[in-house]
Amino acid sequence: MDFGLSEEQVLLVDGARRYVEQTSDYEARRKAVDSGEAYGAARWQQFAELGWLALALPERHGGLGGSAVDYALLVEALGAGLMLEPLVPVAAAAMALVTAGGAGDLPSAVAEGSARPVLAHGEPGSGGLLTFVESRAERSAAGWRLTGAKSLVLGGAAATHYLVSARTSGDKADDAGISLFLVPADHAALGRRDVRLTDDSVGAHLAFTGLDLPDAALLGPESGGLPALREGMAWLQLGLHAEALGAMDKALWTTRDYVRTRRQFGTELSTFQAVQHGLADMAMETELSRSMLLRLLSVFDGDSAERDRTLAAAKAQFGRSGFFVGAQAVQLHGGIGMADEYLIGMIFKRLLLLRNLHGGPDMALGQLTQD
Amino acid sequence: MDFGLSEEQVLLVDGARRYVEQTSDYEARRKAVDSGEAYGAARWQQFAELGWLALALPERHGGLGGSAVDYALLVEALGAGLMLEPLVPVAAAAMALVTAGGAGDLPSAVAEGSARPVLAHGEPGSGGLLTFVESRAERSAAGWRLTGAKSLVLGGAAATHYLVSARTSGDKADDAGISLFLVPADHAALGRRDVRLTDDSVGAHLAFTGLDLPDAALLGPESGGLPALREGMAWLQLGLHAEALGAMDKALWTTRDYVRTRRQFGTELSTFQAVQHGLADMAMETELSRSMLLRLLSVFDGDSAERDRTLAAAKAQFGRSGFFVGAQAVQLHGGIGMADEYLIGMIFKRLLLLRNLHGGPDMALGQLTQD
Amino acid sequence: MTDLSRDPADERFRNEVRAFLEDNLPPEMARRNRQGYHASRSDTREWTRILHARGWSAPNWPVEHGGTGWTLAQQAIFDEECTAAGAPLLDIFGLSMVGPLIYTYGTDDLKARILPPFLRGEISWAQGFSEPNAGSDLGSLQTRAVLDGDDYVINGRKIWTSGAHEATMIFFLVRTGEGTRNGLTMLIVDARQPGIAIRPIDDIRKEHSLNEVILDDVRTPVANRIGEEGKGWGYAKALLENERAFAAEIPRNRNHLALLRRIARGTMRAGRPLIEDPVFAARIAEAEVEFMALEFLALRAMSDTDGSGPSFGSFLKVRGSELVQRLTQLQVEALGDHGAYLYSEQAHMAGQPQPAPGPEFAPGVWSEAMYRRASSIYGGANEIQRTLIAKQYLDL
Amino acid sequence: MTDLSRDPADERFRNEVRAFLEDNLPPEMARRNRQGYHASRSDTREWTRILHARGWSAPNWPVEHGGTGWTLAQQAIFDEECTAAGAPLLDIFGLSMVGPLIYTYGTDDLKARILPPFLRGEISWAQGFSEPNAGSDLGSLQTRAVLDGDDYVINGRKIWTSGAHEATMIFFLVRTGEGTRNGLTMLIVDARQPGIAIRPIDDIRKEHSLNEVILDDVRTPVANRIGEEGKGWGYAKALLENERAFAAEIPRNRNHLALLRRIARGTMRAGRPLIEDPVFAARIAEAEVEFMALEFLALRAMSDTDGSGPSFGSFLKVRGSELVQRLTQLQVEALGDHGAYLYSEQAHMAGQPQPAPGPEFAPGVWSEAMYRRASSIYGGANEIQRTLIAKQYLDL
Repeated sequence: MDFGLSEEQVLLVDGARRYVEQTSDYEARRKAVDSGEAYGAARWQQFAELGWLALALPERHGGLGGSAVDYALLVEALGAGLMLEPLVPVAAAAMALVTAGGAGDLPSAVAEGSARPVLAHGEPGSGGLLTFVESRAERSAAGWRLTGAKSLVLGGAAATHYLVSARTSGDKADDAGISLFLVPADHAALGRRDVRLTDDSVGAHLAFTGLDLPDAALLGPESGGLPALREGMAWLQLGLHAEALGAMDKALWTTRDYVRTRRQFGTELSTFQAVQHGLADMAMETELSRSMLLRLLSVFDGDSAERDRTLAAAKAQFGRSGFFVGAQAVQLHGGIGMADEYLIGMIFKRLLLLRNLHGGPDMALGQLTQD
Repeated sequence: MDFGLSEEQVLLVDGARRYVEQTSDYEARRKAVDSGEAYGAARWQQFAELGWLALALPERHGGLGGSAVDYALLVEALGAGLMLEPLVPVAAAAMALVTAGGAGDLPSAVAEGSARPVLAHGEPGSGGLLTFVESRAERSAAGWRLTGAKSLVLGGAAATHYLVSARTSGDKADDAGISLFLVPADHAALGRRDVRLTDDSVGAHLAFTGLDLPDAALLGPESGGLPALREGMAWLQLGLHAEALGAMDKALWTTRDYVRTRRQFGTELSTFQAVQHGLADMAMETELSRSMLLRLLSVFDGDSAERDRTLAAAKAQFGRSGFFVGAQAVQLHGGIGMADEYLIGMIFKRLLLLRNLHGGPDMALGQLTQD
Repeated sequence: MTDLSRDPADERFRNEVRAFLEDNLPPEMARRNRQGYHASRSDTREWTRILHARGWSAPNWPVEHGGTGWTLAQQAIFDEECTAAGAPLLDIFGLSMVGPLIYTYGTDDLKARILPPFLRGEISWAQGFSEPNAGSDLGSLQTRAVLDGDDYVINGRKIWTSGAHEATMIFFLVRTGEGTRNGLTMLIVDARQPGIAIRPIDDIRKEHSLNEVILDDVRTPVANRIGEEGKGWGYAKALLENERAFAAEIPRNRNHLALLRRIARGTMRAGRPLIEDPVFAARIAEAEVEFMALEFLALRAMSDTDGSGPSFGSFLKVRGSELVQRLTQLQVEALGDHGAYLYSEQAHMAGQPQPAPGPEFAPGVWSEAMYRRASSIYGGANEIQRTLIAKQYLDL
Repeated sequence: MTDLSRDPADERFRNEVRAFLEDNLPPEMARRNRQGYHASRSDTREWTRILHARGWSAPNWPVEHGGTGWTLAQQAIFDEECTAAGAPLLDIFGLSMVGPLIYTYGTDDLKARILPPFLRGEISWAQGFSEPNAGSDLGSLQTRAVLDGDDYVINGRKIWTSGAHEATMIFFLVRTGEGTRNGLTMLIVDARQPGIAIRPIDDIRKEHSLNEVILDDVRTPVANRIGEEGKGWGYAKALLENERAFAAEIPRNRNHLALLRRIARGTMRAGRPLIEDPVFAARIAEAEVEFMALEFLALRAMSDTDGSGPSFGSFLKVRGSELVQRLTQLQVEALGDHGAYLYSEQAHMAGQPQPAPGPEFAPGVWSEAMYRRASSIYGGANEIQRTLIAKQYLDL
C-alpha cells in the first residue's frame, strides 16, 4: 500500500483547504445560520465551478471520474470548515442514481450544480437498519402511490429531489421488496417540514399520505432497489466520516493552540500533565479514525461483505472517537467551549449528531456481531 | 441513617486489623501457598477462639447473633490480609444451613471451628444464573442418588461438607425443583479434584456419578431449596465484596505510599499529575464500592426483590472497581507490581478472580435489566 | 453503623412534601419545568413565594435565619420530591452560596437587608467569579475594587456569569490588594445600576444564559461587603466546597435515569422498543449502578455533620458531573433521529407547538445534554477536583 | 494515496510462507506455542536454526547483514503467518534491538563475531537497562563501567531482566561518565562468567521469567562496546523507538481476537454459547473495531520508510498494549470458572495432563493475561508515552 498523495490529490486538498480558510470563518457560518437559509446558493455554485460536485461522478454522467479516495480527501478538507451545504448527501444520492439508472440527466445536473437530490431513506423507527422500510408504494392508475414517513433527511431543506425508498413487496425488514422513487421537492402533495438540526444545518421530515407519482418515478428494478440504496448509503457514510475527520482534526489542533496560550495558576495550561495527556488521547483517537477511514477506502470499490463490515466498524470508530474528541475539546477549553460564538462548540455539536445518526455506534456493533 | 461505628464494632474491627498486621504478612502467605496446604488449620482455630466463626450465626446455633454489618466489617478488615482461609464460603454455607434447617448441630460445629461446610452450587455452564442447576438427584433405595458436576467450589479443598444444589424436578433454569443435599467431604464415591486457583487459594471441582446419599442428606423441603440457596449465595457475595473492599483499600494506600517514595526523573512519582489523577480515580472507585456495600447492607435483612437488585448492582460495581483498582495499582508500581513476591500482584489476582466469579459483571448487569 | 435502615419519620415527611406539592405546585409551572429546559427566574421567584408561605423557601438554612432546620435526609427527600414533581429549581446562588456566607460572616445590618426579601422571592442572584483570564484559578482575578469614602468603586470584567441579565443582585469576588490569598474581597452589588454593562453570550444551545459583565466605576457601599476585606478567597473556597457537597446532584440524576428509561421504552429501534435491546439496556444498567453507589456516597457525606470524616466533595463533583453527562448523552442517543432535531425552549415554555416533530419527551433532552457539558467545568474543573483529591484525601 | 489496494505479490508471498511453515514447523513445537505460554529459549533457538537454513532467520534485517531484505508488508505477513501457525517468537532482543545497533554502529570485528552465530540460533540475548532506582527513567542509571586496560570493569545491579537466566549474552546500558545524555555506554557482556549473579524473580504468574542481575567486577573487552563511549543514551533511544514501532503487536492481537472468539463460541453460559450473548458479543466487536483501526495505523507507520511523516511509535505502544490487555482480560472473563483455575505451564510444555479440568483452550489464557499487564509498563510506561505524544507529536 502507498499512503502518499498523488500530485493531483495534493492540488485538490490544497484548493479545498484554501477555500475553507478564505470563506469559512465561523462568524460567517453563524451569520448564515442566523439568516435561516438552508444552504449557501452562491457557495454551491462555487462548488460546482471548482469541480467538487462532479468529482466522484463517472465521466459518462458529466463527472470527473475521481476515486473514493479523492472524494474523501476533498470532504475531509471541507469538513474542517463545518460546511452547511449538503455536498455529502447530494453526492451520495448521485452515486445511488448512477447505480440505479433511469433518472435521465439528473447526475449531470448534479455535476453542474443545478440539481440537488438527496436520499430520503431513514424512518422514525428504522434505527439505522438498512433494510427496515415501512413506507409503501402501491400501483395506481397514474403509476405509483406512496404512503409513509422519512425522518432526518440530511440536506433535505436544500434538495431539489428526494430519492425515496419504499416497499413494493415483502415485510418491513426484508432484503427484497425495496424500490427507489424519485420525488421532486416541489411535489404539491408532499408533506415536508424543514427542520433545524442540532448542528445548525437544516434537514427535512417528510410525510407521504397517498402521494401520486408517474411510472417513470421508479428508478431501477421494482423491488430490487437495495443495491443502489446500499451504494448511496455507503457513499453517505464515507462522506460523513471524512467530514467528521476534518472536524476532529480541527478540534485537536485548535485545542492544542488554545492550551499553549491560555494561562492558569501562573503558567500555560499546556504544561499540566493532565492537559497533555488529554490532548494525547485526542490525537490517538483522531489518528485511529483516520486509519479506519483509510481501511474503509481500501475496500470501498464494489459492493462486498468486507465493505459492509468495514462500514460498520467505521461507524463504531467514528462514533466513539468523534464524541470523545469533541467533548474533550470542550472540556479543555473550559467556558469558551460552551459559547455559541466559538467553533469548538459547533464542532462538538456536529460530531454528536453524526455519532447518533443511523442508529448510533451500538447498531454498528450489532452488525459486526453477525457473522 | 447513621454510618458511625458502635463501640463493639470498633473493637471488632481493631481486633481483626491487629490480627492481620501481626500474622498476615505477605511473606507468610507466600510460604503457606508454597507449602501446598489448602488453609491454615492453626489460624482457623484462632478464628474460632476469636469468635469470628460464630459472629453472624444466631445464638440458638451457638452463634453470637451479630448483624450483617458486623460481619462485613470483620471480613473487610481480614480482606486487607488476603486470607487464604475459607471464612467467607463457610459462613455463607452456615447461613444457608440455618435457613434450610435439618443439618443437626452443624452450624454450632461451624461456630466452634470443627466443621467447614461450603456451598457447591455453580456448575461449569451456569455462568452465575442462580437457578441454573443441571445436577440431578433421584430417589433410590438408600435415599438419593446424585449425578452432575460442580465447578469452582470456593473453600472446596478445606471443606468438611459440601452443601450441594441438585434438581429433583423441573428444567435446568426453573425456580422450582432445586433441592439441597449435605455431602460429607470424605464420601467414598465423591469425585473431587482440589484445584489451585489463580489467586493462590485452593478450590475444588466436584463430580457425582451416581453418588448415594441417605434420606437425611436432603436439607429443607424437597424441590424447595431455593430460599436457603439464595440466602447462602447472598451471604457469599456480601462476604466476597467485603473482602474485595479490604483488598482495594490496601492497594490504594500501599500505592499512595509507594509513589511518595519512588523517584523518577529526579523527583517523587507522587508529583506527577498523571500519577495523582490515577490515584484519585482509585480512591473514587474504592469509596464508591464502599458506598455500594453500605447500600447492600441497608437492605440485606430478609429475602427481597430490593436485596436481589442491590446484590446485582454490587456485583457490577465491585467487578468494575475491583479490576480497575487492582490493575491501576500494578501500573503505578511498574516492575515491582509484576513480581510474585509483592502484595500488589496478589491483590490484583484476587480482585480479578472475584470480578469474573458467578458470570462476571455482565451477568449482573443483565439481571438489572430485568424489571 | 448503628443504623443503616431508613427512618420511618422520613417517610412521613416525604408524604407531607408530596401532598404539599400536589396542592401548591401550579400545573403549568410543572409542565414547563419537567423537561430539560431550565426554570425561568420568574418561575423560580414565584415558586419561592409559594414555599415561603409555608416557611420552606430555604430548605437548607437553619431556623434562626428563616430556614427550615431540616435534617440532611429531609433536605434530600424534599429535593427529590420537588424535582420529580417538576418544581423549578430554587436559586442555588442565593440558597447554597451567598446566603450561608451572609448569615455566617455578614453584619446584622446586611442580614436584615438581604435575607428576608430573598426568602420572599424578591431577589435573584448571580455569581461573579470567573474572568476572561481566570477560570478555575481564582488567584489571578484582576477586577479591582478601590475604597472611596463609604463606597467601593469597582472596575473590571467578569465572564460566564449565568443569569446576570435576570439577576437583581450579584456577588463578586474582586481584588482589593495584592497576593493570591489575602488580596480578594467578596462584595454584593445591585445588578441594576449604571456602570454595569451586561453583554449576553449565547451558549452552545443557542440560548442566552451566560453573560459577560463589564464593571465601569460601579459603586457599592462598604456595608455590602461580606465579612472582612481581603478574606474573600477563604469565603469563596468555603462556598465552592459547599457547592461540591451537593454536586452529586442526586435528585437530578435520579430524574434523568427515569427519563432515560421512559425514552428507551417509548422509542422503537428497528422494530422493537429500544429498552429491549440488551446492549442498550446494559448501558442503562451501568449508569444505574453508578447512581446507586453515588447516592450512598452522598448520604455518607451528608451524614458527616461534624466534618470528622474525609471530605468527599470533590468525589461527588467529579462523579456526579460525569454521571449527568453520561445519562443525558444516553438520552440523546436513545431519541435516535429526534435527538438531532432542534426543539425550541421558547415554544416549550409558552406551551406552543414545536418546530420539529417528535414524541412529547423529546424537547429539552438535547438542550440539557449540551448544558451539562458545563458540569465538569464550572466550580473548579474536574481535572482540578482530581488534583484536590490527590492533595486533600490522599495527602500527596 | 496512489494505492490503497493490496499487492498481489504479497499474497503469493503469504502462500510461500504458509507452505514453508507447513513443511518445516515441528508440530510438537507448534502445540507448545499455540497457547498463551511463552516460547522457551530452546524452541526459539531451534526455530531460528530452521529458518536460517532458508535464509529467513532475520526477517527485518537488510540482506548485507544476513537478513531477508523483505518489505515491511512482507515482514508483517511473515509475522502474521508464523504467529497463526504457532511458531515460537524469535529473539526480539537480538532481532529488533541489539542486532540493528550492532550492524549500524558496531565495528567490523564486532559484527563478524556476533551476527553470524546469532543468525544460526547460537546466541540468546537479554537486555540490561532497568535498575532498582531507574525504571522508565534511564537518566538515573547507576551501574558503572570503568576502563581497565582493554577491558571495562562493571559493577552494579540490574532488575526486571527478562530471560537473563537463559541468555548467553546481555547488552547493558551502563554509566561511564556523569550527566544524563553523555554519561551512558552500551556494552555487550558474556552472560556466563564469574561476577555475574542472577537472582530469579518469580513473576505475577508464579513463573520465572524476570531476574535481578548483580554485576561484581564483571569484565568485558572494549571490543564489545557498541559504538562510542558516552553515546549509549542515543542508541537506547533509537532502540526503544524501533521497539515501539512494532508495539502495536498486530499479529499477536489478531491471534488473541481469534482465540477470544473461539473461547466465546466454546463456552456455555446459562444454557447458551457465550458468543450469543449480545452484550459480550458487543464487547468483542468493540475490541475488533479497535484492532481494525490499529492495524491500519501500524501499516501507515510502516509505510513511512523515509521517516517523513509524524512518528506514531508511542500511539502504537499505548493502544497496542491497551488492546492486548483488553483482549486477554476478555478471554479470562469468557472462560468463566475455568478462568479461575490455575493451569501449569510445565505440564503444557511437556504435553502432560493439567492439574485442573477445563477445555483445551483454557491453559495459558490467564497466564498470558497476567504477563501482558507488563505491556503498558516496559519500554517506557504508557504514562510516559502519552507525555511523549504531547511533546513530540503535538509540540507541547
